[in-house]
Amino acid sequence: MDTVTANTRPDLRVSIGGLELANPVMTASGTFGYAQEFSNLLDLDQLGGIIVKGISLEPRPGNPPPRIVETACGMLNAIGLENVGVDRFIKEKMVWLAKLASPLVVNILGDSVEEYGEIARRLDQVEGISGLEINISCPNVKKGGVAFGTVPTMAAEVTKVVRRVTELPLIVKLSPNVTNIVEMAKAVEGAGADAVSLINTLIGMAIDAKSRRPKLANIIGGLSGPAIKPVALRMVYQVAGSVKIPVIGIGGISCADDAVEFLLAGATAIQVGTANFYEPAVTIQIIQGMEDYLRQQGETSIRDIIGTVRTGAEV
Amino acid sequence: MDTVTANTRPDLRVSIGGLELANPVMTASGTFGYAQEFSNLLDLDQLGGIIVKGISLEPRPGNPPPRIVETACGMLNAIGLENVGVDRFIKEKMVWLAKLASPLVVNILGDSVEEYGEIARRLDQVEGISGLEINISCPNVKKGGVAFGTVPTMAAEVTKVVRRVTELPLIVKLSPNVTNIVEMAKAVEGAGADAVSLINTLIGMAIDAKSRRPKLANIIGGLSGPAIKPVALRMVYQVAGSVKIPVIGIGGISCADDAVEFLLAGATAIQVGTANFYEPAVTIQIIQGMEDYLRQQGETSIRDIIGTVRTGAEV
Amino acid sequence: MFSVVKTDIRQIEPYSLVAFFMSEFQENCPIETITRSASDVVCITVLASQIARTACPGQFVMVRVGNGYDPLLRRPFSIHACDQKNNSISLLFKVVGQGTAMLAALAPDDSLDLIGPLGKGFSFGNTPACLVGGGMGIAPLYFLASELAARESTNDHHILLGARNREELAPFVDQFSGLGFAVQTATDDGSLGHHGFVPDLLDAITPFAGTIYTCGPHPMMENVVRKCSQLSLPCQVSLETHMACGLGACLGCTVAGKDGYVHVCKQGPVFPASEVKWTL
Amino acid sequence: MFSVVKTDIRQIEPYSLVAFFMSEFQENCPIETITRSASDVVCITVLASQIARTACPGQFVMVRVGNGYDPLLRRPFSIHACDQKNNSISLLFKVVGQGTAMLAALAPDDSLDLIGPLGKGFSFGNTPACLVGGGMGIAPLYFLASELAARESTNDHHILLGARNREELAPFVDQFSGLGFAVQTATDDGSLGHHGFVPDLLDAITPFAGTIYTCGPHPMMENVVRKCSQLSLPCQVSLETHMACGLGACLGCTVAGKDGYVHVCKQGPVFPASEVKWTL
Ligand SMILES: Cc1cc2nc3c(=O)[nH]c(=O)nc-3n(C[C@H](O)[C@H](O)[C@H](O)COP(=O)(O)OP(=O)(O)OC[C@H]3O[C@@H](n4cnc5c(N)ncnc54)[C@H](O)[C@@H]3O)c2cc1C
Ligand SMILES: Cc1cc2nc3c(=O)[nH]c(=O)nc-3n(C[C@H](O)[C@H](O)[C@H](O)COP(=O)(O)OP(=O)(O)OC[C@H]3O[C@@H](n4cnc5c(N)ncnc54)[C@H](O)[C@@H]3O)c2cc1C
Ligand SMILES: Cc1cc2nc3c(=O)[nH]c(=O)nc-3n(C[C@H](O)[C@H](O)[C@H](O)COP(=O)(O)O)c2cc1C
Ligand SMILES: Cc1cc2nc3c(=O)[nH]c(=O)nc-3n(C[C@H](O)[C@H](O)[C@H](O)COP(=O)(O)O)c2cc1C
Ligand code: FES
Ligand code: FES
Repeated sequence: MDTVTANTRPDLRVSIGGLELANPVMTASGTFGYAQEFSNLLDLDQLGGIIVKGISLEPRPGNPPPRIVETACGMLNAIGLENVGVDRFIKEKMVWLAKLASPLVVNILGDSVEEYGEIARRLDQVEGISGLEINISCPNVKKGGVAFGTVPTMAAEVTKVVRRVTELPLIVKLSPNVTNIVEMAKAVEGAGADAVSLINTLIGMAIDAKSRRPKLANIIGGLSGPAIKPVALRMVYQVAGSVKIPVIGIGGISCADDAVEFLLAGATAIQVGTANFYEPAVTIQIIQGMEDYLRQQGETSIRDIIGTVRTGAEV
Repeated sequence: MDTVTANTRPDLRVSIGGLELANPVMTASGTFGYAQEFSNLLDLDQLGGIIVKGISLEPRPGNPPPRIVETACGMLNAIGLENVGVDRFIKEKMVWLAKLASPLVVNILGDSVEEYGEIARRLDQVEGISGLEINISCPNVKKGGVAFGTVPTMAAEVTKVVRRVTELPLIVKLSPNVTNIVEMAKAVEGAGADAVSLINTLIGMAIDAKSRRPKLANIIGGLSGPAIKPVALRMVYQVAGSVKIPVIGIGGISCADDAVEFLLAGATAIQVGTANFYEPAVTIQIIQGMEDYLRQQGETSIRDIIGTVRTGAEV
Repeated sequence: MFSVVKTDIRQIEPYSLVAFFMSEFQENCPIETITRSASDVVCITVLASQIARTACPGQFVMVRVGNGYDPLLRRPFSIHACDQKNNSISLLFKVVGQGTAMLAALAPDDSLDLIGPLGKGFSFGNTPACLVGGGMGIAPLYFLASELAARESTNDHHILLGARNREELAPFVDQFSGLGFAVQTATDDGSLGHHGFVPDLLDAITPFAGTIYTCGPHPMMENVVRKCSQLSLPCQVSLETHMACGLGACLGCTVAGKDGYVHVCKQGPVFPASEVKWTL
Repeated sequence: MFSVVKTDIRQIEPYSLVAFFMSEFQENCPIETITRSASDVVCITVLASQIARTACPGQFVMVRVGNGYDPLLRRPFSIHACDQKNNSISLLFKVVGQGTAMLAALAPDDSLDLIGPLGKGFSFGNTPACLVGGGMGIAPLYFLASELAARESTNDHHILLGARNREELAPFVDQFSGLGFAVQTATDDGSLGHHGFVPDLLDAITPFAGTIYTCGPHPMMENVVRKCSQLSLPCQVSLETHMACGLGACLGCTVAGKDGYVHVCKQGPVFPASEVKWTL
């Protein structure tokens, strides 16, 4: 290992199934809008990657309000996947997004396997898109509403269909609401995913005692934020130990130490979600903090720490 | 509905499959020791019920340290089910415990179906025990370590075996680390459980970035505390809508409003876990707060609010 | 400052609006003064040069509470006053929960992390103006009133304020009177002014042919909007919802608009009443 | 107070011990004074009549930090000083993380929610006593030293204190000197006393035939224990672990004992060195 002086800039580059990132820090889908919303508050070009809000085939109005509620060290959301639809996304958002230096990944979602395939097809040749992330937490309307993300064969099918229509790096985003996350990861790996990202939100609920009504109009919603970090880290650790494709860690990441924990557990990159809301420049702080960490640890490259958590008696 | 004046004492009594509780507030297994530890800090006889630390057939030393770590609004524990074993429990702890006015429920755990049956058999005729709670989160060593709590047929089998050897009210405690919690609840209901309690801890992990070591010697542990409340409430809501036996809500309950949320979602009683650690008298505060809540809502009995969350357009 | 918006900006795609009209800043703002009234109303004045320079009445800031994760989300507060000379802005709020309690406990040597100015504020409509505020909804109207007072004679305008009782309302009356306005008041308990609700005061000012600006509890605003639509008066309302980001990114701050959902943090918080769906 | 334990209490089943020797209280304790030194060491003195009345040297309290859920768990702190006349106890701690930072920010009109006195403190062994403290491990030794000074001539005993540098150590030296003790010192940087580690100072006091009481960083205590076992001296160590409850209920505060695990909060924090498993 090379010795690192305080002046050496550590190497933060990582590669995710063909996607080359200047650093491992990306923004999570649905928590960074279409990036433009944050452009006054941080330098977007410093980000390792940007993942935009989930896009469906048709525009979706989303759920009725209230859609969000704060919980202990977390929040529940039931946005209902409000988005402008793939065609307006390409026409209205991509012009601006294509000018960004950071790789852009588009998160996609559908109610049927065919929908996923069709969205991917339409995005495939669009200038400025570096990869796709498949959100499989959505219910499959044709299969009685069971989420694609809870049945390995269904997740594999979606992956295969998307794989068929695009050469873009393909990330499949896993839902944590399953008994066996490793099984899910292996299924999509086998179906051609270039990487997996995890976790999406945990399903949760909150009730207002006084009015006796659910705090979300949708009754249930997705739990995110620091509260879920331990669950996310455990799943990343389990999956990274079981698949060969790169893993992207997501869930409650709020500072550089959090991000490092995920890399040590085996993630090649990370995504920051809820933290963007309360600290818009948190991603930049994390990138800076990762550099400091590497210097302190006497490492020259972030790649050298991936999966190096010391679980044995080796010390 | 009767009108309630400020002087009327609301009726807090509930019944859990033959277990009559003066109020719905119990202490969760593993978070209240053998009750004696708390006897100087609150009046144990005011509790709706007491559930003691999980008891196995043989004494268990538990896991090596560190066993606990704080997380955002929660904690991870990997105690490793340290306990004195069923025989010493009966000999050493029951003398003192039998004197308490509150119903005592013993939480039991085993590595095989036979062990569960044998512990239940030994506890069956012991004076002062009002019920058993089966912890099915443990791995079944005979079935390759898959947790009883993740496979419906295995959970049902444990329930049946215990049911066969005891007439005591039988609560089965469900693990949240499953895709389909309703399926688990229905399986144990069908196998003869008098009630289900949920949730046990979510599986999580934490890493110390500096030393690159897991913060728990056991690597993974169970997440509890306010952080998990939304997940617990969602599962209680789902299960209460799907089974006929009473549901006991557990997970992050820290104040009367939290407890009320679980009752509105359909729980007949609740258990307080982690909160006992930082606020030993929290259960007493919750009981008092429930009375205040009923007065404010103009209700005379706690039983009238169970499952009354308003999810429709009824307002 | 307080620019007159000529084009109907709601025809423009919301996200390009950002680039046109707004630039928000994240500022670490030293607290200059913090005062707490008898009725648990707190006023914090902070140095916030960038925000003070660009803020318009009706806009808001997102405030970080504490340094930990509980509470996790920033809290939205309207800009109550803006002093461009001293580079300061003031927030006025009531202690209603954990976040506001923590803010109330701050001291003049502490600082506040703010993002702002955010959202779309009031747009200048036909004069005269009639400001109708209820409870803490009066907070943003003071900034609006200051701008009005700076432009035109205060005699032209109407200020109608309501609250639960004298204790809550009196400090506001002093503030607006200080700008030179005659203030009409209503209290729930009759302890100051009209015994009843503030929308009742609208009856006394008709015939009126100007613009109504209102902020307050939802039922109150509904009442105001009902009267305005009966009288065919243009009305601007400032809405509140739960917000996670305040930036238009989370899509959490939805309310039902005339056609489809609108996002309060970006397309509002101030809307022409006609753009919002009311259950009148 | 500071009772001489005659029976070997470790033969007694730990849970019945509770009823025998201890009664803990939850008290809401007004802060009397709070001081913060240059090296981020904070001393808080609180009124805590029940705890002050029953506390023994080596025992600790569990302190609630803030009113929220972050941080969630109470923090354990040794009782640094106990003033039975004034019904007060003092805690001395270093700011190392979120909890201690929040405690350091408290003011004399705030109060602390304490549970205590907890655990098993030092038991009086053969005299003379030799107290060996490192860093913040010195905190509980001051309470022990006060009791010693109240019983016997301070000349009989040895006080060996170490820290990183003069800045950290000097305040302690003043404290112990104030009780009438002669204090021997060691600092990592040689800025006060011996340039090296505090266990080195043990060599200078041998031959010694009394009891060693030690508290400090684990490697330091290991060193002390190694020397004591070489010299066959009885030694009592005060251990630290992460604690959730402090009451013996969570079973989280385990360390490896001579045979099997022991729980620091209930069977400790003070143990005869021989009861603990060392990697010497
Ligand atoms: C654009 C905007 C401007 C606002 N301006 C002001 C102002 O100038 N003065 C003022 O006193 N209040 C204002 N509010 C409301 C203020 O944001 C809430 O009172 C505050 O967030 C409550 O925080 P808390 O932690 O004390 O309360 P919580 O403990 O979070 O909740 C207490 C109560 O406040 C409600 N609440 C919580 N968060 C919000 C929120 N984001 N929006 C609305 N209600 C909420 C909760 O539903 C609950 O009833 C404004 C809200 C918005 C959206
Ligand atoms: C019986 C006992 C007595 C103690 N007496 C004192 C004392 O008199 N003075 C003093 O300064 N400190 C004392 N400590 C240590 C003190 O409890 C920790 O420094 C404190 O809990 C750190 O809290 P934090 O939130 O600031 O740090 P955190 O942010 O929680 O953690 C910062 C660092 O402190 C460590 N830490 C956190 N919690 C504990 C804990 N419960 N026990 C030990 N280390 C911990 C963490 O591992 C980490 O390295 C004692 C600990 C025990 C178990
Ligand atoms: C308001 C909100 C909206 C979200 N929308 C999406 C989405 O459209 N597609 C998706 O795959 N994940 C979505 N997520 C999940 C996040 O990308 C992320 O997986 C999750 O929030 C966990 O990370 P965090 O704890 O850092 O927020 C959303 C999360 C939030 C809070
Ligand atoms: C330290 C600790 C030990 C526990 N031990 C047990 C146990 O022995 N048996 C069991 O069924 N659950 C055990 N639990 C789980 C709790 O009973 C409870 O289900 C869980 O902590 C969620 O509730 P809470 O968030 O209120 O703590 C334990 C939890 C903790 C924190
Ligand atoms: S608050 Fe996030 S979009 Fe409005
Ligand atoms: S801290 Fe809970 S048993 Fe010791």
